[in-house]
Amino acid sequence: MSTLNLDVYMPVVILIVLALLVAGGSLFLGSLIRPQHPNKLKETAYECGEEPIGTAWANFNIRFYVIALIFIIFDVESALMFPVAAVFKRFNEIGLGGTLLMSIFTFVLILVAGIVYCWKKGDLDWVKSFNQVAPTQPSFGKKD
Amino acid sequence: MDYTISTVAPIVLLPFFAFVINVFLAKRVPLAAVAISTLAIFGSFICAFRIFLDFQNVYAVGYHIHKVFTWFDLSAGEHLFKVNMGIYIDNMTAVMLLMVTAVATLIHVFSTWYMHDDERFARFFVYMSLFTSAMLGLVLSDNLLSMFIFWELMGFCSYSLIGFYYEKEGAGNASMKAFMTTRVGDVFFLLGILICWMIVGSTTFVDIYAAIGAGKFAGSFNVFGIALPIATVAAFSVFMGTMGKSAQFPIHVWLPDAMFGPTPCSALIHAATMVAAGVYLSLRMFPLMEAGHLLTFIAYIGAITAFGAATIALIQTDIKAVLAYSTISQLGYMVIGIGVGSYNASFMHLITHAVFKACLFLSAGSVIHSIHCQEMPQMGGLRKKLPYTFFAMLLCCFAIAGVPFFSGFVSKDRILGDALVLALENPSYWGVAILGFGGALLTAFYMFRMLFLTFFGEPRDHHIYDHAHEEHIGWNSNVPLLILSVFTLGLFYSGSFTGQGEINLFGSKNEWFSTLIHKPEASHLEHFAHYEHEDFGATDTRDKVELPKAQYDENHGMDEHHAHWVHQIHHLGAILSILIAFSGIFMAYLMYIKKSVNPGWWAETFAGWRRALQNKYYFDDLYINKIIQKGLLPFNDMLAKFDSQYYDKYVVDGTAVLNRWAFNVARWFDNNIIDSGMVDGTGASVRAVNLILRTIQSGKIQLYFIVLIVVLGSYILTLRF
Amino acid sequence: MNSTVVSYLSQSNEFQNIHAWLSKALGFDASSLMAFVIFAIVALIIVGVMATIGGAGTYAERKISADLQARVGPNRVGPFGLLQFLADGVKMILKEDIITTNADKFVFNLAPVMCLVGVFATLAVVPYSSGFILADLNVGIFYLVGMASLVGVGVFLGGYASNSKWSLLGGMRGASQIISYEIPATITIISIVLLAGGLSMKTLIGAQGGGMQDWFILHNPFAFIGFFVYFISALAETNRAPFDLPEAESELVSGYHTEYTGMKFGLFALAEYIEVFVVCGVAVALFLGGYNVPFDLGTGALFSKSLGLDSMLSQNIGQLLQLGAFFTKTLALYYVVIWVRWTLPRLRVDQLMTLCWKYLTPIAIFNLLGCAVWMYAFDGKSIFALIMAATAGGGAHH
Amino acid sequence: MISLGAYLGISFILFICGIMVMIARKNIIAILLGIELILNASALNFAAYTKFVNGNLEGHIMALFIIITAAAESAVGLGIVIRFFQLRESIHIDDASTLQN
Amino acid sequence: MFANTLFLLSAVLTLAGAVLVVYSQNLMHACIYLLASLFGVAGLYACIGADFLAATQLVVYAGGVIILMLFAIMLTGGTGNRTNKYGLEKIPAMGNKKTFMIAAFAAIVSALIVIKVTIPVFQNNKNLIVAANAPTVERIGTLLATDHILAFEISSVMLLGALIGAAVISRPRKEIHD
Repeated sequence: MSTLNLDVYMPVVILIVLALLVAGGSLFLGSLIRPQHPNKLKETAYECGEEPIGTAWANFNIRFYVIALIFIIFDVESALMFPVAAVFKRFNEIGLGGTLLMSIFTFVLILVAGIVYCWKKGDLDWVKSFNQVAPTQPSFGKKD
Repeated sequence: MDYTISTVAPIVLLPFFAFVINVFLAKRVPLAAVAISTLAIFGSFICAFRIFLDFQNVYAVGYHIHKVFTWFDLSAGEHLFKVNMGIYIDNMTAVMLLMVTAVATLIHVFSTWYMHDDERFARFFVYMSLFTSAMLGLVLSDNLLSMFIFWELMGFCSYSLIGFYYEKEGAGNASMKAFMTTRVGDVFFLLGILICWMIVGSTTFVDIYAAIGAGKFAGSFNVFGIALPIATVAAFSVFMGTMGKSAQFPIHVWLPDAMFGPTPCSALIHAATMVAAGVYLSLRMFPLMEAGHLLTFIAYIGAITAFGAATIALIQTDIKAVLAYSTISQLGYMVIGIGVGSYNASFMHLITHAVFKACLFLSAGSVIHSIHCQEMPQMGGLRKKLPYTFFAMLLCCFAIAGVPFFSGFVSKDRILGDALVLALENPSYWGVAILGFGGALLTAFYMFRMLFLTFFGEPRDHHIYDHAHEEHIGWNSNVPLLILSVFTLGLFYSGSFTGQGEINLFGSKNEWFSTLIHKPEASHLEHFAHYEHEDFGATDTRDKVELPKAQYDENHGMDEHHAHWVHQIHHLGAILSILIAFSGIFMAYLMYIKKSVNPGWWAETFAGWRRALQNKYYFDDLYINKIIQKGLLPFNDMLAKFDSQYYDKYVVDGTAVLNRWAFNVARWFDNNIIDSGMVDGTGASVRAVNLILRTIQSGKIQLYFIVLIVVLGSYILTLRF
Repeated sequence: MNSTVVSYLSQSNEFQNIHAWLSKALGFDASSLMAFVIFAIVALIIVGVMATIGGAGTYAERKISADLQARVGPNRVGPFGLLQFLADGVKMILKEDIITTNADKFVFNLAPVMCLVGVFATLAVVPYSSGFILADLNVGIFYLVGMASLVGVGVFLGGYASNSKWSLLGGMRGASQIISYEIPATITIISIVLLAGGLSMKTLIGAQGGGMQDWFILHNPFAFIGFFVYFISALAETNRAPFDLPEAESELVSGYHTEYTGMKFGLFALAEYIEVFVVCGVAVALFLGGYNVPFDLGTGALFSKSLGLDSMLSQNIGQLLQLGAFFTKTLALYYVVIWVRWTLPRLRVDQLMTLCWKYLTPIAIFNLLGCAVWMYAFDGKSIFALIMAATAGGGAHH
Repeated sequence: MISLGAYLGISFILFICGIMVMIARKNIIAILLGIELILNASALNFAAYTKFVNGNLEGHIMALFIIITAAAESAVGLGIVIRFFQLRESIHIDDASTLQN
Repeated sequence: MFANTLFLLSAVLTLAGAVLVVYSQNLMHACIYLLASLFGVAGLYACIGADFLAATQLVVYAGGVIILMLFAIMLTGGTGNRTNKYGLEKIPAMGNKKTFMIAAFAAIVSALIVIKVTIPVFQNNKNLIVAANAPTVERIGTLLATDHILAFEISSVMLLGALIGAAVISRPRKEIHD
């Protein structure tokens, strides 16, 4: 088994530092030469030329969360799938491909069941959920 | 003969699986359910027949198969608390298995004809399968506990089948009555099991035998200063189970009412198998009965039942009621057999009775099915319409009446002969012998009364007669009856016609019944301690050749002189029973064919007796009107009266007066001390404690978490490692 | 195992000499130091090139769009307007930096930097050639996926920090779009990993060949579909048209960078253009044979053998050929990206999600399973090898 | 070479920080942040022991599953938080002190 | 040499992130600091040769969990301190002096627990064999496909449960416009 020299991570660190340097450097450079005349109107958030009403940090549609939720599940799934996929070729060469194929199928199909469920329930529909009105949910929320 | 779980288990499991499958199938595909049930029981029959053949080949008394597995084991050191489940097959079990599966198969086949018009055709088979499997499980059980489980399962099936026509008025009550009445016996039976368990530490028959042999039952319970011998208490408790299940006096009242069920179920459950299971239990526990000195009691119970039921049967007009009382009466004979120590004969009577009584019930079912009526006065002359049924019933009546060459004669005569022997030795048994012979006379009379009323003479109700279906031979209508009726011949059970080895047709080899079924006698119970048992799945490795072949013993283990005397007495008894049987038949002939003796005269002369008989000796009246209504309800009323008049008047009102006085004292106390001091103080303290508790139980997760950390910390930080 | 640009250069004698000299002069093993220096230099080169490509990307975009729309495009600064992007860059730096009063200043400053860090970190594993790769990590492609997801965080934070309604909407949309399209892309990558049998870039590319028949895109039908799934997902992940909803001018003004001015906006733009290059490079590496040059010219063995050149020199020539192959393919894809942008109309947000979750993800999962079955059924042979075996009775072409 | 103690020390501090966050914060999401810290500390411990004690990769597998579980946990946990917020318009942990809504 | 540098950088990032998570009074900032801390942990994984774990940490945490948390923060109303119509504190404070004192107490107790438990284990493992750094992807893949196949499959069931459970819990039930 070959050993792993940690030096391979060096470019990663260098590049991250470089990114910080580029960003910081350009901003610093800019701050030396660019004009600096702030006024109140300039520092107001753009809202089609009107005075901004309230703050933008308001509640958001929950569909974003459901999407993120499905995403994280599949993200984790891919984290598990990567090493197994990486060894699939080798397993196939020594004749164990069938069993691994079965386990990959099981694994993926179970997750497909999840996405099928979400599909059926309309979690993947962006528009449809606008029109979904809860039947009788006790709501403490605003009646917007 | 390598018996493993796979050769034995199907006997029980086939009907059980049929039950499980049919539960789901019954509603949707009834015919498939029926077929599955019938095929399953036939499969059991094949297995049982194989076992029977094996035992016949080995032909040794001591041959047995005993396989166990540990169900649960809670033993602690010396104190045994272990329950083994297992199967125990000896010659008796093998015969019993064969009888049960054969009769059940034929009855299943018959039911496919008898019940096929019924709307709950398939459900009937569901119950029948469950029942058969329970009965077979009971027969195979090697211990009292699993026997009890199957026993109760059968009780449930009996309950369901008696109430099968629940639309019919009385069926529900009858099923309830059967269930509740047998419960009386079952409670005692469970008590007996517990006593055995307590004494022996196991409920296996073999262990109990060995324990009896070793004298473990010799002690006595001390209840309120009265010393009760353990063996007697245990034996009585177990025998109460028999009394309940086998409908012995005085808790026989459920069996006649059980005739509300369909006739095939009466044939299987209430004639051939379940009621016989009670006797089977007593036979299994015979050493315990003997050790408990309970045999005389048992014999008298049996004699009273045999005679009393026979007398009631005399005047019944319902064909199934006659058969029901005759069943009770015959069960009484078996119990007499146990009581007089005639183990072998009693068991033989169990088997022969199962066969001919099943046949009788099926014949009665055939009659009922063809004329849709159960009342004998409306029948008559059916001989021409139902020739095959008539033939079967005739043979069975010969058998039950004790006509020579028929099985009933062989078995009943041996019981009565032994009773006579015992009576001559011990005068206290005279009552048993007389009642037994008297019952035999009555049996012959009422059976032929039934036969004559049904099949002979002129049709008394032409409407019914004309509408009766002509009988044709059919594989599921009357072939089962004919098969069963063939086996009412005595030579299948005994090589001789008399059962005494007298007219020996086929050599002593054919006395297999009395040769193989051996009484577990008190004198050599110790050898049961050496009965080895095996785990399930282990194959039988014992060398069969080494077992000595059983030989027919002319003297039955007695010395020559005594045996000779006994034989003499038996001959006397045999002649006496032949005479009695024929005189009974002749009386019936005179009354109902020749009509030279008018039954009406008898009825008028003995009007009081007749009324008593019609009311079944007022047993139902006694139980319901006297014990429950006069005893329990008045007691109830008395309590109520006491409560309302005396208790209320003096105790309650008196207390009120006292209270009123005390109240004044208390008020002062209350106002001054309790309220201001303690109540407010309590409130304050509760508020204080509340503060603590509220803080703890606040629903605030972080607080819980802190408490968790602190507790965990104080635990771990005090540990040393 | 892990080949880096350092391990490539260490084959040369000069490197060994310098190493020996330095170690002697400094008194300790200087390999780490040298590695650091080389890495730093190479990283600087790459960043420079990337910045140039990013800048040139804006120029190319304008020129190509003008071409497509029958306009002239930038033509004032320099010949054919070639220096336009430099002018833009200078303008960015010179613009006033405005932070709105209600903004979350810390996050506002952090967001573009995070985007830039995420994109720059991915450059470490982009395989320009077999030697000229910064670090061939064992988990190469997986690392790339992880680092690229930082961009999503940056976009979201940028939208959030501005405290402007347009920004926030754009940020939310952008983040959810990026994460959504990461799923089909990742699953397609897994199916290619399945074919190649490893996660490192060298394994992935080494399993392919120079000729088109050895590329994974033509390995089997599933991989062929997979390429398009990956490419569409990559477009959406980089917020390129037709998936540029987060910055949809007509409805969201300018999306998550509405409130950004000057160089911070420039950083966002730079990150975006570099990311486009990176995903094109990944697409090339995964599907189009990567840096492989036909007829094994990339190893340089042919030059040293037939022309009798010095081995290092011939290897260098091979590397140059490989670089050429890689950049040609990548820039061709880059062109396609720009072409698509100016050809297709923008999708609606519900169409975007429908495309991702109802078409691409199921297809990607199907492709994954299909690739697995293909691997199992045909022992990993490509469709071309199978045809060759069937027709000529010969073995695989590898 | 960095010793095992260094990694254990880092994971210890991570763990303590997680505990601090879990108890000091009154915002449910912030508490979830603390939980993530604690889970990371444990996963780091597993990985460190793999490196320094036995070298087989059981610890890595364990850490992998910890990461997976953490992801699933935060998905469900945040879902509950959002639902709670819809009902109560609050994500104060002390408002979540009753079993019924 | 570089290993130590990497370790130091990662450790500083991790610890600084963690400490800032504790002291930040802004939830969004705390979340970003957590991201930094998780990045540092990824670096630590890289230091111990767990390259796959490091990448997983990046993919799952940086790409997944943090995004999810940011979304959840946005969905629960950003970071402003306001009260809703019931007078409840809508977005609660990030704790105050009192809670931090309690937290410090709890932290000290739990620190004692950890030290008490860890020290014997640590001392019993003094002579440690340090495994060489080696690529782990293939070995982890092999382990997942052989020894831990059940855990691998069951984790998919767990993920399915989490997906369905969370989707059911957080499904929109009233009309919301964005």
